[in-house]
Amino acid sequence: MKVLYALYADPETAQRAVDALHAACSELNFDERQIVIISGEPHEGYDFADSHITRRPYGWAVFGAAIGAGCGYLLTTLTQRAYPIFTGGMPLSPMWTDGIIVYELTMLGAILTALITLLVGAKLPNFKGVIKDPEIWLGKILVGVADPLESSQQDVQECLLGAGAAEVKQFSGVSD
Amino acid sequence: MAHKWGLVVDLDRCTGCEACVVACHAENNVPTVGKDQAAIGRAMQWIRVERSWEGDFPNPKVRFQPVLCQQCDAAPCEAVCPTYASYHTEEGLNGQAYNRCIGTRFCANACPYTVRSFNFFNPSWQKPLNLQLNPDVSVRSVGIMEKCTFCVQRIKSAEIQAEAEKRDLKDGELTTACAQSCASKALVFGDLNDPNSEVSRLASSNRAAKLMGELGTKPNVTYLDRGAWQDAKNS
Amino acid sequence: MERRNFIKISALTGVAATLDACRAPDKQLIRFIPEENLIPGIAVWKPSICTLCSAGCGLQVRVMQGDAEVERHGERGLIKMGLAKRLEGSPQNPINAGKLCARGQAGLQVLYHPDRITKPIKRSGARGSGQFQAISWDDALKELTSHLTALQASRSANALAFLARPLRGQRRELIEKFLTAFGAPPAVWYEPFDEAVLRQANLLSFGHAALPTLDLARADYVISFGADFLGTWNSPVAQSIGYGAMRRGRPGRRGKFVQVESRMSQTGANADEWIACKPGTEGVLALGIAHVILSQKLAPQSIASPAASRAGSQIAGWSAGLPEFTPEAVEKQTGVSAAVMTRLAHEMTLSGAAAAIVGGAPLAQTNGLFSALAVNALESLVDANRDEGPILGFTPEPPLSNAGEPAAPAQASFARLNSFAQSVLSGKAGTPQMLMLYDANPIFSAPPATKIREAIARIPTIVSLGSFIDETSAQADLILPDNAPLESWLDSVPESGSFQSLIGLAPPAVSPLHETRPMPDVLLGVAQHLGGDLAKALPYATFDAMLKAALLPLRAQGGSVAAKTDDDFWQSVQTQGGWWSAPAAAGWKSAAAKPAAMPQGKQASHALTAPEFAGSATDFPFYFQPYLTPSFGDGSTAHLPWMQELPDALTTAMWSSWVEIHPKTGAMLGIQQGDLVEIASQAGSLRVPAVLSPGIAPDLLAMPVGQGHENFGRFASGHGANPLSILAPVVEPSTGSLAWAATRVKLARVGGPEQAKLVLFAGGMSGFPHDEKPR
Amino acid sequence: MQKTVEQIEQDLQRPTGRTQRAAERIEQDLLRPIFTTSGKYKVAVAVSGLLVLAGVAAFGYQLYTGIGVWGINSPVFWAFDITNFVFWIGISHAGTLISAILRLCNATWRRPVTRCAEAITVFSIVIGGLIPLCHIGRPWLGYWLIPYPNQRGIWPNFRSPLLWDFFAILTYLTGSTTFLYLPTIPDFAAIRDASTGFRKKICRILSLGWQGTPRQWQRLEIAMHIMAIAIVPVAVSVHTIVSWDFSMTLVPMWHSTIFGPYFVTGAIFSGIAALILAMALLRHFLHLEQYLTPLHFNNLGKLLLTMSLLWFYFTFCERLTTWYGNTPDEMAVFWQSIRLHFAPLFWTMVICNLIIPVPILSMKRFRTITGTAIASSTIIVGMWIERFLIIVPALDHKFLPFSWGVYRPTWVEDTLMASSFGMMALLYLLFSKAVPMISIWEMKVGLQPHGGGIITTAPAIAEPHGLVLEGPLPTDVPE
Amino acid sequence: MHPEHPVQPIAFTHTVHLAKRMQCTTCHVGVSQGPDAQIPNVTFCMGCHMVIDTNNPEIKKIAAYQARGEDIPWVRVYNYSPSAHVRFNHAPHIRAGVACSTCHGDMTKQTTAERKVNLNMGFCVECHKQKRVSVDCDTCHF
Repeated sequence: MKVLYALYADPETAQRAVDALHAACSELNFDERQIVIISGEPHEGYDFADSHITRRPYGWAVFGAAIGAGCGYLLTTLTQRAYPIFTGGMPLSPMWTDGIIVYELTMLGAILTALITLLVGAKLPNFKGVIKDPEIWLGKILVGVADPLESSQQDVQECLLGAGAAEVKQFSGVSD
Repeated sequence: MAHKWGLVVDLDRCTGCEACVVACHAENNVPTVGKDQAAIGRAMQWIRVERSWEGDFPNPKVRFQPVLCQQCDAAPCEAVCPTYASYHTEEGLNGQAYNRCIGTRFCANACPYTVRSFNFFNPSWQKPLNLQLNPDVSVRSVGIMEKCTFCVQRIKSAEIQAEAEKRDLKDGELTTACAQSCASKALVFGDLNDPNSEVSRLASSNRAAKLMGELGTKPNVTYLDRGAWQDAKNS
Repeated sequence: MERRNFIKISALTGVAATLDACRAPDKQLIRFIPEENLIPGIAVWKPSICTLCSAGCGLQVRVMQGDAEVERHGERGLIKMGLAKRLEGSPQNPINAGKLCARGQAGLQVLYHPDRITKPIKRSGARGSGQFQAISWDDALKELTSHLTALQASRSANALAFLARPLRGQRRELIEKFLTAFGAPPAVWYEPFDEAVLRQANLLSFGHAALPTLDLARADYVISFGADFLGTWNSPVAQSIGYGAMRRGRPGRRGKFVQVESRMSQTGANADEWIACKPGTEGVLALGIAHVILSQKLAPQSIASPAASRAGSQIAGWSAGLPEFTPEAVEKQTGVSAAVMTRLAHEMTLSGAAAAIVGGAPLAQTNGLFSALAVNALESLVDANRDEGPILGFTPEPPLSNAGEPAAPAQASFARLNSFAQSVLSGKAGTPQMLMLYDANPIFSAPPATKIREAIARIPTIVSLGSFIDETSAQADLILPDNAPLESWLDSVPESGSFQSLIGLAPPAVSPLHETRPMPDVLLGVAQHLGGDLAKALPYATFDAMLKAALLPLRAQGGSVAAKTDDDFWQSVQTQGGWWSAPAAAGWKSAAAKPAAMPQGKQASHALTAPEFAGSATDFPFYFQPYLTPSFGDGSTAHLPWMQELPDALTTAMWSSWVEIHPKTGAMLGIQQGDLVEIASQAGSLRVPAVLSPGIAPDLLAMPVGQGHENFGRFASGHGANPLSILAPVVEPSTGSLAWAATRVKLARVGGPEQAKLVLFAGGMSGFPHDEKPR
Repeated sequence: MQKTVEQIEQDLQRPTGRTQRAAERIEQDLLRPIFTTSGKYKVAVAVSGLLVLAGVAAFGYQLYTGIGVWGINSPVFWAFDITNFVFWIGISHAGTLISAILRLCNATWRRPVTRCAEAITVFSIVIGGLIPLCHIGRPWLGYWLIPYPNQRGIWPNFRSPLLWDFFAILTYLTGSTTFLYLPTIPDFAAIRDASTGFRKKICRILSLGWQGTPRQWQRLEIAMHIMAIAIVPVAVSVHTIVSWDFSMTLVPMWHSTIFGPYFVTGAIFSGIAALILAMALLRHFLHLEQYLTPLHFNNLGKLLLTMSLLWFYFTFCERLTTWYGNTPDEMAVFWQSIRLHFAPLFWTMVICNLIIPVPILSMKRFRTITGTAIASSTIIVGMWIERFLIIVPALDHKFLPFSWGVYRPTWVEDTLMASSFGMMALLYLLFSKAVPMISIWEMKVGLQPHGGGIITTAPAIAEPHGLVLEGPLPTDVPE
Repeated sequence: MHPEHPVQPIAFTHTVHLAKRMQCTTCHVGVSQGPDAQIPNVTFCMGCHMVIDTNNPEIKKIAAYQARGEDIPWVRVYNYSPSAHVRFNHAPHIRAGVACSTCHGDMTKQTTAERKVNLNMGFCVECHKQKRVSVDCDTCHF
C-alpha cells in the first residue's frame, strides 16, 4: 500500500487539505475512501473528524445487555430445575436472588458488547498497512491519499501543498 | 408419607452426663483434636452439653442443655452454601454432602446455633485406634465442614432393612446414637410426620419450646422445659 | 484419564493434590487367611461386660469385618477379622437396660489403644527407666514359673504378694485360690475410693455390708448427702435410668431431689434444691431432720418399725428423740437454717416415697461412719414399711457358693495397702520377695504417706499382668500383657444396681489383636505347671472351663435362662450376657427388704465426734476436696483420648485439671479465671489453673481426680496435676479407710493464664454468671 | 535494546510550534518512566517481589498442612482472610467510580488522575478475587464456583451470596480491565512507534494496530462513554454484594439493612485514600510534579472529606440503632467493640477515619499533598480495622454465650496480608513500567484550544487547567 | 486412582467360571445381604480347586498361597476415591432387580474384572431418575 501524504500543524489547515481533496477526488479519479487522515489525538468539532456523525450506537450495548439478562435468567432457572436441590426453605429459583445474577450478567453483556462494537467499528485489530510517522505523536495531522493512480500523483501533491503543507512525503510498503 | 425426622430433648431428664457426646464421637468418626487445638477452640463436637450458671453461692442454679444441629426447615446455613454441600434432604434433614464442601465456612458463620465443626487439619487416628472407625460413615478430610446428621447412616440402613422386609419403619425401631445411649431417656428420636410416634406426642407437650425459635429457622429439635418441683401435676 | 481427575490435578493449586497422590502407598503387606467368616458390611452384635467401673453394666458390641494389621507366626500382615466398632448397653441386662455412660462408650479405645503392650516384655534398663525388650511367651512363662518355684523351694511361699484392684467374680476366686494353694498371704485388694465406710454403716444399719440399690423410678422425694449418683457413685447408669423415670416417667408425678454437699457436683447441679453445709457435718444435718420428724411424730408408723429401731439404735440418744440435735443446735454446726430443716422434714414425710442416701465426700471424713449411720437412720425413718418395699434396698446375693464376693466386712483398701507397704519397708523376715500386679496403680493413686513407691522399689522381682504401662507397672521387671476386656471371657457379680440377683457372663467379643493372653489363662497355666495342690485347687485348662464349672449350678435356679441340658444352659447364658433371677420372684418383698435380725448383744451406739482435718486452720485455711469425674474415675481411664477431650460437665475444661474456687475467695487472693495457683498441704503441693465457680463454698477448694499422670501413655502423661499426691494420711478410725476429704490446704496465686494453659471448651466465657439469660 | 533517553531526545529534536512543544513535553515526561529504570524502582520491585514470594510460601505451607495454621476457630471462622477480601474489593471501588464519574461530568482536572485510579481498581480487584480462592478449606476444588456443565448434572447454588460475589467480581473485573485498557490503546500505539525491540513487539500487539483515523477515535469515544455509564452501577453492586455476604445471615450486627450503602461508602472512602496515596508516590518517584498538581490533591481531598463524614454518618447510624434497639444478642456484640475486648481497636478506627482526616482535609491550608497523603494513610489503616471490627466481634459473640470464642491471628495470616499489599505494589510498579501512568493523548487533548467530545468537550483553555509548563524544556535548544 | 487394566496376582478367568454355569452370587456371597459383594478367600477357592484342574499353573499358585497361610492379595478394581464419600450398598440394588452386568459390564467376556462401564455420578443419577428412585444427595453421600 502506497500513500502520498502531508503533515499539517493544526486542524484548520488539515481541514482545508481534506476539503481540497474531496473537491479534487472526482477529477483525479480516486475515491473518497482513499483519503487517509491520521492524528495523534481526537480533534472534536472538525468535519474531517467525522464528528458530525451523531448517531450514537447505544443500540448495540442495550442489545448486548438484553442477551446478558437472558443468559442470566436461563442459567439460574434451568440449572436449578435440571437437578432440583432445596435449600433454606426457599423456592428453587427465587426471583430476588436470581435477579442479582441477571443484573450482573446484564452489565457484563453491556460491557462486552461495548468492547466488541469498538473493535468491530474501529476495525481493530488489523496489523497490515499501519501508516507510521513519528510526527503524528507531536500533534501533527496527516492527510493523504492511498494508492493514487500514477497519473494523478502530481495533482495530488499540488493539492496537498496548496493547502499549506511544507512537504509531501510518501509512505510505501508493509509496516514492520 | 415421607418421613420427617425430629428429636425431643427433655431438659427435666437431662443430667449433663455427656454420654451422648461420646456415643456421637464413636458412631460418626468425629475426631479428637488434642490439647493444643482444643485450647484455641477447635474441639469438634456434633452434640455439646451447654451449661449455664445462674445466681450465686449458697444457692446457684445450673441448667444443662444438649445442643446439636436443629435440622432447621428454613436453615440459614443451606442457602448460603455455594456448592450445595449444605442442603435440605427429602426427609426433613439438613444434609451435609462432605464431597461437595470446599470449606468456605460461610454455613458455620450463618448458623445461629454454632453447631458446625470444621476439620482444620486432616484428622488422625493413631494405629490401631483407626480400627474403631465406623465403616458405615465416611471419614472427613481437611477443609470439610461437618455436623450432626441425625445418624443418617442408621436411618438409611433401617430404611433399607424395612424395605427389604417389605414393611414400614416402626416408631422406636430407629434411633440415633445419642438417644440410644441416653440413660435418663432425655433424648427421643422419631418421625414427626407419624402422629402417634413418641416424638410427636412429646413435641406437642405444653412444656415444648424451640431453641431460639424466634429467629424463624423452624428447628426440628424440640426442648421440653424443666418444670419446677411444685407444678409436678401439669407435667 | 478421566476428565474429573484431569481437572483436579490441573486445578488452581496442583501442589496439594500431587503431594497427596504421591504419598508412598502402604508397603504392600501380605494378607493372611481370615479366621472368621463374617459378611463384610453386616454388623453382628455380641454380648460383653463393661469393666471400666465396678457397676458391671452389660454391653452389646457391634462387630463388623475389617482389615487389621496383625502378626502371625512372626510376620506382619493384614487379616480380615471381626472388629469392635461400637459399644451399646445390652437391652435385656437388668442393670443398664440398653443404656451406657460416657466412660462405658470409651471401652473401645482401651481395646484399640496405641500404647497397649502387644507382647510379653522384660525390663532391659534400670528399674523404672521404661526400657523393655520383647520376649516370647514361652520365655516369659518360663521366667515367671522359675521365680515361683524358687519361692516355693526356699520355703518362703509367703514372700509372694499380689496387688490388684478389688475384683468380684471368678477372677477374684481364681486369685484367692491360687494364693492360698501357693501358700502366699491373701491378695492386697486396693482402689483409692472404695466406699468401705458405707458398707460398714450399711452392715450396722441394715445388716447388709454392700452398697445400696436405689429404685429411684418409684421415688417421690430423694435427699442425697454428697452422693454423686448420676455421675460416679455406686451404679450411675441404673441410677440415671431411675432418675429419668422419677422426673418425667410418671404422668402427673414428679419426684423432688435435694442435694446436700459443700461443692456442687454434676448430680447436685440437677437438684431442685441444693443445700451447702460445712464439710463433715452432713450427718448432723440428717439427725437434725430426724429430730424434727421424731419430735413432731411426722411418720408415726415408721418410727415404730423394726428397721427404724435397728438403724436408729446405732445413734446415741435416738430413743430419747435426739435431744442434742435440735434444729437450732444443728444450725450452728452445719450452717443450714433450722427453718429449712423443718421444711425438709415435713416435705419428706408428706410426699409419698422418700429416701435419704449418703456417699462420697461426707464419708471421707474422720467421722464418716457416724455421718453414714446418721443418714441411714433418717433413711429408715422415712423409707421403712411401705407395702411395695423401700426405695433403698440391696441386690439379693447370687445363689452361688463361690460367687467371688469379698468376705464382709472387707478391710478398707487404704488400710490393707498401708500395712503391706509398712511390712515391706520394715524389712522384717518374710517380707515379700516377689510382687504380682494386676490393674492397680497405687503409686499414682495412694497418698505419699504410704511410701508405696519406696516399698515397691524394695521388692526384688515384680511381675505385671496388666496391658498398659502406668506409674506402677513401669517398675515391673516382667510384663505378661493381658487381653483387652473385649477380647477375654468376662464375668461380673454386680454389688448393686438391680433388684434381681445377677451374674454377668460374656465370651470374648473379638479375637485378640496382639500377642496377648488373658490373665486367668496365664495363672491357670502356671498353676498346672507348678502342679501339687495348686493344680488340684485350679483343675481347669482355661478360664471359660472354670466359669462353666462355677455357673452351672445356676441352671437349677431357673431365672432368666431356661435350659434342659448343661450345654444349652451354657450357650444361652453366653448369648444373653449373663444370668439373672426372674424379676417377679426377686421382687421387693424378698429378704432384701427386711433388715437382717438384730445381732445379739448390746450394740454400741455411736456418738457424734467432730471431724478432724490434717493441717491447722491458721496455716491451711481451706478444706480440700478431690472429687471423682465420670470421665476419669480414679485415673484409670485417663489414657483414653475421648475421655481427655470430654468437657467437664460444670467447668467445660478439657485435657487439663483445675481447682474450683469461689469468686469471693478468688477476689480476696487476686485470682482471676484461669490463673495459675499453688495448693499446698502438709503432704505436698501442686500447681494448677483456677476456675472461679459459684457452686462451691468459699472456704473449700475442689479438684478433679484423674489427671497428673507422669507415665501413662501418650494421651494421659503430662496433663494437669494429681490431687491425691497431696493428701495427708488421715483415716476413718473404725474401718481404717482413707479420709480423702479431710486434708486442709493453703492457696496462693503464682501465675497468669499463659502459664496455666487451662483449656476450656466454652472458650469465650471467661467470667460467670454472664448476664444473658439462657434461651 | 531499549532506546536510552538521549536517543529519544535526539529523535524528537525538531523545531515545533508552541502546542507541539507542549505535546512534545508531555510525550517526554510521560514516556520517561517507561524507558528509564531508576535504582529506587529496582529496590521497590525487589521488596514487593519478596513480600509476594513470602505470601506464596505461606500459602503453600497452609495448603500442605491444612487451614488450621491460621488463627480461625469455632465460632470465628472468618477473620483476616475476609477482612483482606473486603478491604481490597473496597480499595478497587475508588478507581473506576472516580474516573467514570469525572469522565461523565467532564471535570478537566481528571485527565492525569484517571489511569492511576483505574490501575488501582484492576489490581486490587485481582487481589480481592484471589483471596477467596486462598481462604477456602479445599482450594483445589475452588473451580466448583464456576457454573460449568458437568456429567454430575450439579450446578452451583445461585442463591448463595458467594455465587453473587463470583459474578459480581467477574463483571467488575471485566469492566474495569476494559475501562483501563481502552484509553491505553492509543498510548500503546505511541510507545510502539517510539520503542524498538521487544517492547515494540509487545506494544504492536497491545495497540491492536491502532492508527488514529477519525473513525477509530470516534468509536473509542463512544465505547468509553458506554463503559463509563455501565461501570458505575457495577461498582456499586459489587460492594453491595460483598456486604450481603454478611447481612444475609442472622448474625447479630451483621443482619442489618444499612450494610449495602455502608460498605459502598466505605469502599469509595478507602478507594480515594488509596488513590491519593498512589498519586502522591507516583508524583514523587516519577517526577510528575507538573501533572499531579496540588489542585488534584485539593479536589480529591475535598472528596475524601465528604466521604469521611459520610462514613461516620453510617457508622453512627448503625451503632445508634443497635444501642437504642437494645436486643440482647446485638448488645453482646455492641459492647465488645465499644467498651470491652475490641474497644482499643474501635477507637483507633474512629481516630484514624474521622478525628485525624477531617481537620486536615477541612482546612485549605492543610489540604496539601502531604496533608492529604497523611490523612489517606490513616484512613487506609482505619478502614482495614473497620472491616476487621465488622467481622470478628460479631462472630465472637454470636447468640449462645456457651460457644463464644476468642481469635488471635497467626504468622501465616500476617504474611498473607503483608503479601497482598506487596502484590499490589508489585503490580502497580510493573504497570508503571509498561504503560505511561498518565494518558498521553488525553493530556494532549487537554492542550487543544476548544477541545471537543466527551473526552475533549471541556472548554479547555490554552494551558490545560493546572498544567503550567515553567522552565525550559529539557531538550530546549537555544533559539 | 485405579489402574485402567488392574494386574491381579492370579489370572482369574470369569469367562471359564461363568461358562461352567456358575452364578455371580456363588462366589460373591454377600451381595444380596450387605453393602459389599464379598471376594471369597483362598480356602473358598481351594474348596473346589483341591480337585478340579489342579495342574493348572494358576491353581498351583493358589495352592501355594494357601500353603503359606496367606490369602490372595487381589487388587481392588471397584472403589470410590475417598474424597467422594460414597456409601454404595449392593443389597437394595440386587433386590430391585438390577443385573450385575448393568454396572460391571458383560463378565462373560472378561477374564480379570475391569471397569468397562464408566461408573461416574452421571451414570448413577441417570439410572436413578429412570427408575424413579430418590436422587437426593444423602442417598449415596454420607
